[in-house]
Amino acid sequence: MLDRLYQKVILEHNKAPNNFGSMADATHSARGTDALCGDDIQMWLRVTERTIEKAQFSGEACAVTKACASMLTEWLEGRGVDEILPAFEAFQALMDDADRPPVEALGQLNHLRSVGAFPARRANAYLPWKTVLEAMQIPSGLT
Amino acid sequence: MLDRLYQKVILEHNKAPNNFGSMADATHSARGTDALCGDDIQMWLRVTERTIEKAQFSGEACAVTKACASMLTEWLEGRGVDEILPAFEAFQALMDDADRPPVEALGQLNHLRSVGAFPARRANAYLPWKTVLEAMQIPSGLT
Amino acid sequence: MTAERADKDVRGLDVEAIRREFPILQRRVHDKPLVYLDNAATCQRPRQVIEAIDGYYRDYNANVHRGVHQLSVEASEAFEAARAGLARFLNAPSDREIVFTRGVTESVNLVANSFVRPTLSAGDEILITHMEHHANLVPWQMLCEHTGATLKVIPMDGNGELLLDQVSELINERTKLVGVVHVSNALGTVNPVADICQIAKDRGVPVLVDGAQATPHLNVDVQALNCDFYCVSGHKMYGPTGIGALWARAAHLEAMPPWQGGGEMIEHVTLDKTTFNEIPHKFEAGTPHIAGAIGLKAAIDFLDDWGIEAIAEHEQRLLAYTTERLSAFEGLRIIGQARAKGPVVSFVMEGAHANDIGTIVDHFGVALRTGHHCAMPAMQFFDVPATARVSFAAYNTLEEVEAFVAALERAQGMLKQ
Amino acid sequence: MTAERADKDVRGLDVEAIRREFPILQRRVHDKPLVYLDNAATCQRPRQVIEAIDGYYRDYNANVHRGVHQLSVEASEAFEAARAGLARFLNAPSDREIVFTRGVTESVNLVANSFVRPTLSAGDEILITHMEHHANLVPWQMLCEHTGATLKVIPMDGNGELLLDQVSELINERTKLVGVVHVSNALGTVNPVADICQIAKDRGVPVLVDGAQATPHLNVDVQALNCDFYCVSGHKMYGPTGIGALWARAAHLEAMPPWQGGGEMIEHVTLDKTTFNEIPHKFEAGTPHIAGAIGLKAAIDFLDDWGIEAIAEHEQRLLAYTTERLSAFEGLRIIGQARAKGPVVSFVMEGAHANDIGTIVDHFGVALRTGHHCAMPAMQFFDVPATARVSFAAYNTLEEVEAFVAALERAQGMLKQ
Ligand SMILES: Cc1ncc(COP(=O)(O)O)c(C=O)c1O
Ligand SMILES: Cc1ncc(COP(=O)(O)O)c(C=O)c1O
Repeated sequence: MLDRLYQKVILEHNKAPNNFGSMADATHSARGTDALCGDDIQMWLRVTERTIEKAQFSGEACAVTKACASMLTEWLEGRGVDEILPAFEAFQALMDDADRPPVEALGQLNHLRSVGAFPARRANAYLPWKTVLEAMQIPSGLT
Repeated sequence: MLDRLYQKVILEHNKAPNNFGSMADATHSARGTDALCGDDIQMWLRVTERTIEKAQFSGEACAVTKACASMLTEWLEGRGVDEILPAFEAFQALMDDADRPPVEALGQLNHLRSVGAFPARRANAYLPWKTVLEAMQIPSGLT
Repeated sequence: MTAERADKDVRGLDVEAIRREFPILQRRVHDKPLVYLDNAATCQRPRQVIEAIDGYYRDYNANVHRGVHQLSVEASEAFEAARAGLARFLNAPSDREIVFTRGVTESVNLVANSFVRPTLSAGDEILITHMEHHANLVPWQMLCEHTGATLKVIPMDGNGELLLDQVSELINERTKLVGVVHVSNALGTVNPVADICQIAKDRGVPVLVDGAQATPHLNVDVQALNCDFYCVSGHKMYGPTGIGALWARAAHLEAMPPWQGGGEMIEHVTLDKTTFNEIPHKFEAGTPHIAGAIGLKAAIDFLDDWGIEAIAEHEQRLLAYTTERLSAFEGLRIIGQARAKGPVVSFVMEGAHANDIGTIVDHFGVALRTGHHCAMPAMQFFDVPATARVSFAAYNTLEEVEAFVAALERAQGMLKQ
Repeated sequence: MTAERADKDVRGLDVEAIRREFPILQRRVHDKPLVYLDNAATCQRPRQVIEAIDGYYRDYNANVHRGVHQLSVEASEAFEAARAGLARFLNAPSDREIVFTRGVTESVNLVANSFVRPTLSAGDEILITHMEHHANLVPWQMLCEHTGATLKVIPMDGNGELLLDQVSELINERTKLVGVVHVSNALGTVNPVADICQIAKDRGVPVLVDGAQATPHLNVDVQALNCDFYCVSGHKMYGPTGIGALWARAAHLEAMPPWQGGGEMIEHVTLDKTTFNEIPHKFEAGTPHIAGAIGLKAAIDFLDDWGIEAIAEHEQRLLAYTTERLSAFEGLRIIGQARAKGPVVSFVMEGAHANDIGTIVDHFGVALRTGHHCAMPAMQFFDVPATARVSFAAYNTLEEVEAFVAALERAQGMLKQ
């Protein structure tokens, strides 16, 4: 179980995250913190006509958050703004049910489903998502 | 045990207390209440040159309080004001130690020692004393 | 669930089976079997509550909400499951609307300090009833004293029923809150809370309900009542001491500033500025009474297992029987004769002070309560210094009522001597 | 007491015997023996505490202070005996100076609202330290925000020691209270509380001490410290959840208005006017956490039985050994290196977030805490987002430290991959 959480792909995203660094020409940005565990990230988006051209993140966080932010920024590029919330909902459903088959549309974010077995860590996997939704001012209904 | 608490002499004082009623020419008076159990008495004293000429009580109270007030008012008559606190201390000591021999000076108040075995009722036996001390403005150190 | 229990609806409550769940009922007092009729003060705890507390301490004791380790995860889940259980029990729309407190007293103080106080000014009014427990009276008095607001009171009649027709006159544009006890601990009266809420809500006035004596005996549905705040004490409903809750509408909780400050209730703290956590955590400063919440959940399960309607039916039978038996006593007066009553009988007896009654029946094993029951204004209304009170729970029996009546006869005889 | 225990002073603490007193230590986590190193968050409970709670519920459960019946008398006596036990444990001059609360958080809020708030004006100052737990920070922030008073801070150095020489400058005629944590839960620092009290008392300023992490590890003597308020949490000192206390000088308690209103804290109530009970009851509104107080008394007995000095000596050995073992880790930095420390080691490790460390070692059975430990300003001072923290109790062993070190090596290896 532990090996699935700290599997190679997640650890690699943690050590060498993609799209890491702040973005000078972002159109949207938000800060996401999880004071409890010390995560403090900023998600950066450049959006043109409701399409995400580029996504980045910066800040400090644990492996789960960093891996998720790294994968999510990759996933976001080229997506429509309206795809985010449904994808997040599918992502949450994955966490809640270990038996659910991978969701193709989520791509490599499927790797993070192993977080579902670690209730204390789910908030980490959700933080990049929630921060993006906040940057785009999309109400997530998640508390 | 119960029979000793509700012994004849106590029940008689309860039913037909001595010195019952308010006193028009009292020099000292105080109200004593025990809100918890509903006792609400007034102790009345007529004092001349630090001698208690007459003591009375009025109000509503349980058998223990009434019997004590009745006996205490009898005891007080003719006593010096300075005798009250030492007598009360002897009375308390009686309550704390069932094996202690009766204290002659307390007279019939010795009957009340059986209250000592009923921790929830001690406050009743102390109330008339405390009220007299308050009427005389003698600090009792008892809370 | 055993077959015995499953058919409880057909043949009523299996009281003997319930009694076996309460270890304390084996106890003897002054060499007599314990007859515990002081349930309105605090009731006894069934095995499953005691074992839930025990189980937490033996198996997964840890602090909640802040840990990644296994024990902490288990403790947090159990703690939040307790919140969810209580929400469901009260039919609250959301778990987020349950704030854990020490009991009704703290719940009322929380509402007084956090909801009412910030907007209360001199001349404003708080409306309560003449039969409130001090818990739903003193906090308002203190607040009124502090702000110059006025405490007004819904009167009652000689049976201990509220004069409902006066409520709408008593509410005006200065009324900031109506506070009402659901079931009076001193008189037994079950108040028409839904009606009062309707009147108040028509005028836009929020209503707080003191549910201390309701949750063990009634099916409480905060949405059906349409109140704004509902206060609960665990120890009155078979749960542990030191735990209770406030249910409040989420919109109120969100608008309310926090009351106590500390860990858990914050989101982010610097020396200069602090942001607060989401509801309900914003109101739960410090380490909560984790074992208490878990025990309370077990108490709710107990009530659900046996069925609160079946319990209430049984208790009403005890109430009716006791009322009838007491009416045979010379000089005995029942204080509180409302048509709808919880299983509480308060009484006074000529020539026998409540305190003496209490002491004497105790020596026959009967535990009842004497005094003002923390409802002194109600005592003043009935012009009695104190009453003796018997109050019932699921495990009481008609035989116990008989034992009490016999002991009371002895008390009367003894004091008459 | 067995012979084994009697000679504890000669040959140190019999840790194996202590371990047998803690049922939870039999537990396995992720198929490994539980290594519980999260004691600063909440420690485990010995059998005698669990049984004291159990015993109350099984044998003499009743409400306190208001009953004449036997159970109520027994419960009241046990409850008041707990108060007396705690008074003695803290060397308080009088039982009347012990107010039961839910824990340190509520104790501080009580002092903030009842002692400080009534006299606090804009421009006044409260002085705390940079290493306070949120419990002794947020209530003062809220109060300052409300009144326009200013919160000032005693700074610390890079080891986590207070700059004592700055204290007298920081105190002035506007300082209304000094608040200081006795032992820091985040850094381990044992603060020179007696010295701070001396400086403050010379200037006539009262001092509140947060004793959450002190009572399980130090012999606390409030008279020797010469403080004004001392705050305690039961669950940090082997006691139950939901119970704690405030010790305060009687003169302060007498001068303070009540904070929460309700039953128990009143003497006489009418609809127009209420008079309050004596101390400490004036501050204990509502039904208290009776089982909690009784359990806390058992925890004090536990500490007395084994001897707090012997326990502390053992814990200091664990602290020294852990500090040494951790110094061998590459990229590991211990946060908080004061000369006098409680048994707490906070650390960060390069390339390994505290949260990930926590999750990984948990899978080897090791429970430690990660995060800000409710001391965010201290985290900000050391410029770390979070730390991992191990903290010890009487039942921990050197073998457990080894198990933790081995698990930490695995975590470091895993995250480095
Ligand atoms: C130093 C310190 N102060 C205060 C507290 C708060 O204690 P409680 O949560 O029991 O109120 C804690 C524990 O969390 C602590 O470690
Ligand atoms: C009607 C009513 N309200 C409030 C309370 C206070 O509850 P607690 O003491 O649990 O805070 C009680 C019990 O004493 C009660 O019976």
